Amino acid sequence: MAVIKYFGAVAEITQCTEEHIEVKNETLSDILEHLFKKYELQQLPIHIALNANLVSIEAETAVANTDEIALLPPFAGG
Amino acid sequence: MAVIKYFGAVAEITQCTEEHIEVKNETLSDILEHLFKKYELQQLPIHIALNANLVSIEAETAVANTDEIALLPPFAGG
Amino acid sequence: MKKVFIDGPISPEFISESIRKHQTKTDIGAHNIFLGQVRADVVNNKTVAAIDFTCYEAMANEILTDIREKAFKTFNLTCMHIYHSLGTVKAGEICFFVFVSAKHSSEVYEATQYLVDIVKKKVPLFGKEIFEDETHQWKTNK
Amino acid sequence: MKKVFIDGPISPEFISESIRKHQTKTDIGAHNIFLGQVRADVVNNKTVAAIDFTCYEAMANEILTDIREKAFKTFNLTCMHIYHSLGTVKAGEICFFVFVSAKHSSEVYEATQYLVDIVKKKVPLFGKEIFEDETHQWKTNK
Repeated sequence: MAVIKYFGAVAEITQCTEEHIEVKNETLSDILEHLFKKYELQQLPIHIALNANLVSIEAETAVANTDEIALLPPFAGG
Repeated sequence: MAVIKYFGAVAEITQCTEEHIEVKNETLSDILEHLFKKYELQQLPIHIALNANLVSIEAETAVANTDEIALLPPFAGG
Repeated sequence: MKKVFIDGPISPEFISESIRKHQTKTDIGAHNIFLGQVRADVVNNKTVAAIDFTCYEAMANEILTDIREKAFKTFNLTCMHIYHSLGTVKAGEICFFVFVSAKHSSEVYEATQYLVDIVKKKVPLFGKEIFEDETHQWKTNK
Repeated sequence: MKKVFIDGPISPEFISESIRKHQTKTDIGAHNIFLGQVRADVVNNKTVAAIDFTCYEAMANEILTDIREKAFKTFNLTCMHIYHSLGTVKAGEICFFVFVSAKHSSEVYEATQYLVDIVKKKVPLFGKEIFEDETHQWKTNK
């Protein structure tokens, strides 16, 4: 199963920091579209990381069941 | 009497950190010329302070018996 | 990978201990330290009492490794340390500590500023600003 | 006039105590600290073991007052502290401590560099570099 991780303001909305989903043929965009709708995340400025690397949301990237997808709100270190 | 102060490399040559001299009509240049000759300071890069303010060695400045003249080698703080 | 994340505030003693450890390195002539301190900002009449920091550590560690490598290549440094708090840091406490050392003073300033700016921009850290009335808002770096 | 000159080395504990004192000032978001450390430089096969600092204090205090005033006018600072050792400071020990604090990180860097450079250039401090064989040379800032 692919792991979806939520941080900060995103985790506050999803009310969890992690969930696991079974991926069949969905691309990254498919999965994100589903999650954004499910949690009503459209208004938030969110960056996406695939296996700990930032990726473009538009990319038609394939997702494997070993992948980790992270939904990251704006960074606030320092 | 005017006070002459020596610091760092200068004090090492004069072998004292302070001396007092009776000033009559000598200008700052007169006094410095005398001291530079007496201690053979001509080779050293020296700044002069009159009453704790840097002054030009060339100036025909009058000196009073209440004045403090300092002979300062290159600064080395930090 | 060097340890970067610290539970809770970074204490002044931790900082002095870090300084002390560099006193055996007698080729160092200049240290530059940046400290980020949590401000009691007032937003809509509410005062920030603390920030609760969380982090995507797997990604943060990769990015911090890149940042360190790039900084050592770009600047002529002897040592470089980056520390950031996780968890709750109260107003007035320190949450971010960047420590750069070099032979000469001219080498350290730009490196410190580079590290502070790139950590703020690239490391996936999240900050929940908790007000005195226990409501909160999410901190965003401009 | 704030106290600037310290007998002997500036200890890491003195630095952490200075940091701690600023934790009640919750409008500060950023500190920048510069530390000058005595290097064990090798000159003609002889290693510097210590620097013995002396100062023309009357003049130094006037200049430091001007430097402080000018820096507060030029930069948007909350606090500014300058400390310098007098007497003997061994290689590896700290002889110079500049501590600048402001609301935002962008305000501190330039101020620190300005203060370090102007103190080196304008304050009448003299340094006798003592080698391990007890001979010496006089330090000169370039």
